[in-house]
Amino acid sequence: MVNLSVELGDLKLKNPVLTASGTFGYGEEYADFVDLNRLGGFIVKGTTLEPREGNDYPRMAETPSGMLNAVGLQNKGVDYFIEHIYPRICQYKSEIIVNVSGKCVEDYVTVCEKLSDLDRINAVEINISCPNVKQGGMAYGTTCEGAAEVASAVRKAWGRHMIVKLSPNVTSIADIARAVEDAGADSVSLINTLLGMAVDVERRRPYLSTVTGGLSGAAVKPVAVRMVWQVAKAVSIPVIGLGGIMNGHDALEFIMAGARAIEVGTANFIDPSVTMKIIDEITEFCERQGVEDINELVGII
Amino acid sequence: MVNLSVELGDLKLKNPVLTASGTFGYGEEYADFVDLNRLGGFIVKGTTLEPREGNDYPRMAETPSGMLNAVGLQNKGVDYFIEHIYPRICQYKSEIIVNVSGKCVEDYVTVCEKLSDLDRINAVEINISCPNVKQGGMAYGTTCEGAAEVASAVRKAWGRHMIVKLSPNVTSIADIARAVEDAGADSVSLINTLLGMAVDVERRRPYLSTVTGGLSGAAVKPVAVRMVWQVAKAVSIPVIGLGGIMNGHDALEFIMAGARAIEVGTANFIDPSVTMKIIDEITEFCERQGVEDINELVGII
Amino acid sequence: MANKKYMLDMTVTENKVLGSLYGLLKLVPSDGSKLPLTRAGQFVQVEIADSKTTYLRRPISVNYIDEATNSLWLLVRKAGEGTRHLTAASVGHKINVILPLGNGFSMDVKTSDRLLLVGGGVGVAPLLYLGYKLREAGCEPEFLLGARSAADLLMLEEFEKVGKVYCSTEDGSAGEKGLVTANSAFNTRYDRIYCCGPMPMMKAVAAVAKEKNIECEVSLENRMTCGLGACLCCVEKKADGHNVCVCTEGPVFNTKELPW
Amino acid sequence: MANKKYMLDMTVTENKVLGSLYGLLKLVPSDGSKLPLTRAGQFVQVEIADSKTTYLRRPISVNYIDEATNSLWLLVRKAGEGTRHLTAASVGHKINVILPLGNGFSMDVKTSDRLLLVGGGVGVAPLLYLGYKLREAGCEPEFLLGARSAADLLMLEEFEKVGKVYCSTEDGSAGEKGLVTANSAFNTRYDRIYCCGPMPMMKAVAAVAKEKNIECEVSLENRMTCGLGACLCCVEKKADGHNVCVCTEGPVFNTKELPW
Repeated sequence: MVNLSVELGDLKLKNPVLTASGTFGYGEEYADFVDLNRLGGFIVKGTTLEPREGNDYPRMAETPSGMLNAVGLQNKGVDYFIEHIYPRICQYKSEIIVNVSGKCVEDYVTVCEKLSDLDRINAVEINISCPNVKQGGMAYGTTCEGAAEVASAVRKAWGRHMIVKLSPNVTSIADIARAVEDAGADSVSLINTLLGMAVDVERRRPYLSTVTGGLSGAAVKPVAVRMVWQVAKAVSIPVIGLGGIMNGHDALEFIMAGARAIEVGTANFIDPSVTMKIIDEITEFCERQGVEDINELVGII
Repeated sequence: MVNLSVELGDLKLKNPVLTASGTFGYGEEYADFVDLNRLGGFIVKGTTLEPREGNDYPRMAETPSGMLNAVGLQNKGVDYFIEHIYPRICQYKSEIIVNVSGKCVEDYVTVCEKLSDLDRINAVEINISCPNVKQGGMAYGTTCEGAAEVASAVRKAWGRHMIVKLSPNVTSIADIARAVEDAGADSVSLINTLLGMAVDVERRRPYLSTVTGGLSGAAVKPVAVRMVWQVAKAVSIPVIGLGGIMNGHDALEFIMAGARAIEVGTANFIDPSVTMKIIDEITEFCERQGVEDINELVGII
Repeated sequence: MANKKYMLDMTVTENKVLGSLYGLLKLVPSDGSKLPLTRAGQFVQVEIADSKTTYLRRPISVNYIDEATNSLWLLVRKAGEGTRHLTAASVGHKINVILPLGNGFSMDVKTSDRLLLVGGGVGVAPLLYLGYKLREAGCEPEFLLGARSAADLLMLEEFEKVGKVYCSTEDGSAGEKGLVTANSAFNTRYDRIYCCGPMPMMKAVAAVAKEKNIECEVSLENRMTCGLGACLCCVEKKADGHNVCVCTEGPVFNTKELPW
Repeated sequence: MANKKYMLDMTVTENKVLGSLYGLLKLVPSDGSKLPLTRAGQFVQVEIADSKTTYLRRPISVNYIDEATNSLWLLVRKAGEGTRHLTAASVGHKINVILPLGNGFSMDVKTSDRLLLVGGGVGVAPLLYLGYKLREAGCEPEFLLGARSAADLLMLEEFEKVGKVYCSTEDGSAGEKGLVTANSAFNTRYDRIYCCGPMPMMKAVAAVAKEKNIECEVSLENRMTCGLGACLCCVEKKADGHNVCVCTEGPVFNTKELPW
């Protein structure tokens, strides 16, 4: 019997498999394909203080082994989440983590203060890396100062586990990671999407209404694994790895590179049951290689 | 009859299709598959002052729609190029561009001074973005100061066309581009490879002897197109686009995003005749859409 | 309330080529399980395996469900690499399908209602199954099918089995010459119009319906990713200014809900 | 001097399954053109179309060229997704192939030379064509084939058509029990050894050859990209400390050139 449970500091997960924000809705959308109680946890859609309509259509373009999105944090706002969504999903026995976004530092703080009333929310993922919004988002995530500013402000307002989600669109992601660690982050998750673009050559215009968007999917995996490896060597807090994980083998790449937990994102769009398969494949690998505890493999490289 | 000829400042190309350094050897390797005289030009392997053995094997790993390489600028040095290779290839009627690398600024300068004696070499591509060497390489390409230092030093020693090849592993490639423009670059080419990593899960070790390597191939195209679009808007010198171009359609994405010329790289490994097809496909597209001059499409977005 | 969704491996039992642009695939669940209850107007998400250039699933509307043979019919237009791959599937080939998805056309009809089902190009696909369902409900649906020319009028004989068929072709090579909105069918007074086809056609039909104050439902198509309402990529702006997912709130909308 | 290289679409005329791990593909140029002159020990680069997870070509050594049928034989081991895809190719399927690549085994032999061709696992592949070529040159090549067990001894009957065959299996299920280097074949004095197989086996054979001062050529395999000497990925360090491309300077090396 392999032990898959991991600890992100004070946050205990029954297994290292989480779902990435914005790719798994609020969990319910996948209930027909996934046993939500089997997940290590699921990270719900990016939540903001006010409701957001997001960007105009078109918001998606398929690319080689990947996709671009420009959703732009469409959501009904934190109050709606608290009143209407949380009551429905708090039944699930997996960790429910809320991804928090804001256009200014105060927004992040206020959203987290409101979430403090929800006893099933043991962790927030602070998104300072969304490439698809004009204000806030990636602007904070691309400088050590900006990242630290958000992290330390939230730290004062939020007593439970704080994950900070990092942008890969930087020269040194290790520096940003150190900055948020110093600012009080309990863990970091990476990578958010790479800023990309695709052109509809026949119509001579970009595929996305926003011209550029966030690249995700298998295509970005090598960049993500590299950054996880760099960050895991740079900080002492736990690292959550994501970026193009399609199967258990991919998940193990991140774990061996230094990730204590992983998030499955775009793969959910192609196989809505993929998270269950990934848990099974990680287990099989450990059994085959005689690994009794998944933690033995974390950062083995 | 469509006009495909383009001008990179003083450098005239019969068509916008170049081959990327390190993917096309010295041209000869492809002579059985390509009419080298039909190319806009070919950019020969990264050349350094001293011979270099490059990195240890393994140097390559396949990734989703891409590959990682860690060749590390293996080459016989500029003197060998001048004495043994140049005399063989100077017969070709396409522009021959030498990609120049160095571990210090003086190296770049000396190599360019030596190349000045070769009358068929109308341009050099200054590589400040190789991710696979310890000294120099990407170190220069990730700061405006480093990039400008190399560019201005070479500018003094090299009177002909100077292309500076930019690294995508930065927060703002537009800033780097402006810096090298101010330092006297005649054009910029981008993107070099994204720093990536792949793990051999069964053996619990990285696939590459250097752990990390350069990601290229179709997977990186969306990032490359985005950066070309950003840089073309930021500088007034011509932009040469590359990164995952597999066919004429891909080439046109870069051209419409702002590239005056393009480089074909990894695709040469999969279809050694791909450059000829790309020239044909660009021509067909222009004919079909009634474009008389390819320059009409440059930066149309 | 959305019905339960399934992910099934399905086996190709027939692949009929329709002209150079279209293919009709018939699929049965590989494990022999019965196809889930599916409403007319719902769609499926098809995995495109073994295609270097296709990463995501492709949404295809349900053309027909043959309960006798427990088979799903998909009318596919070769729009790109993914759909080209799909139409090339040989008999016996397995394809992974997620179904049923979306809301479907509303069936709150009276047997006395006169119903016109207007389709253009590959947009005729969902109207076949809808026609059968409306007959089951005791109605006598009529079809108005539009296309560039006779060659693009798809599955005509199948529609004629279900009800009266009017045709319009732009070149006049079949039925009346011109756009569907100019077809004499519109001289009749209908109680409801169901429409699926190119956006300009649907908007034109919606305009006619609005002017004549006829209930009109359209089935929208756009660039989808998950098909489950999770990714929020396939949004359409409704009349109230809010973005909704075509994959879950649609693909069928009453044109009153849309800012048309 | 390297011979001219071609990129050809080739049609699968036969695909024989050899156990669970291997496949034997026979291919002919789709346009009917004659196969280019190919030396024993050369290899080809095969494109893997329609595989989501395979991006690059796969290098496969020439197993045999049947001039009578103008067909190329490839013995393929299912090492990963790419080769698995290749071995699944059905008859009539088209595959794009670049050939001939690499240097090949040296043929400067005297008819009186005693030659031992040592192969292990899928490494036996190039030795079949080599055996035929050596017979053409008037020699009587002998084979020493090694494998884990009898089931992994590939194409035995084909080798027996060409010359005497010694076998070694680790479990003793065929031929002599143990490694090839322990085979009684080595009691004979050979003038040259040609070897292809797993690295440990080739190094062991090279050691034996060195000790007995026998000329020894090995065919190396490593991770290749272009196969043309352009990418410099597939390097091997030679005795002189310099990195050379296995795809152009090799795949065949005289063990004297290697730091073994």
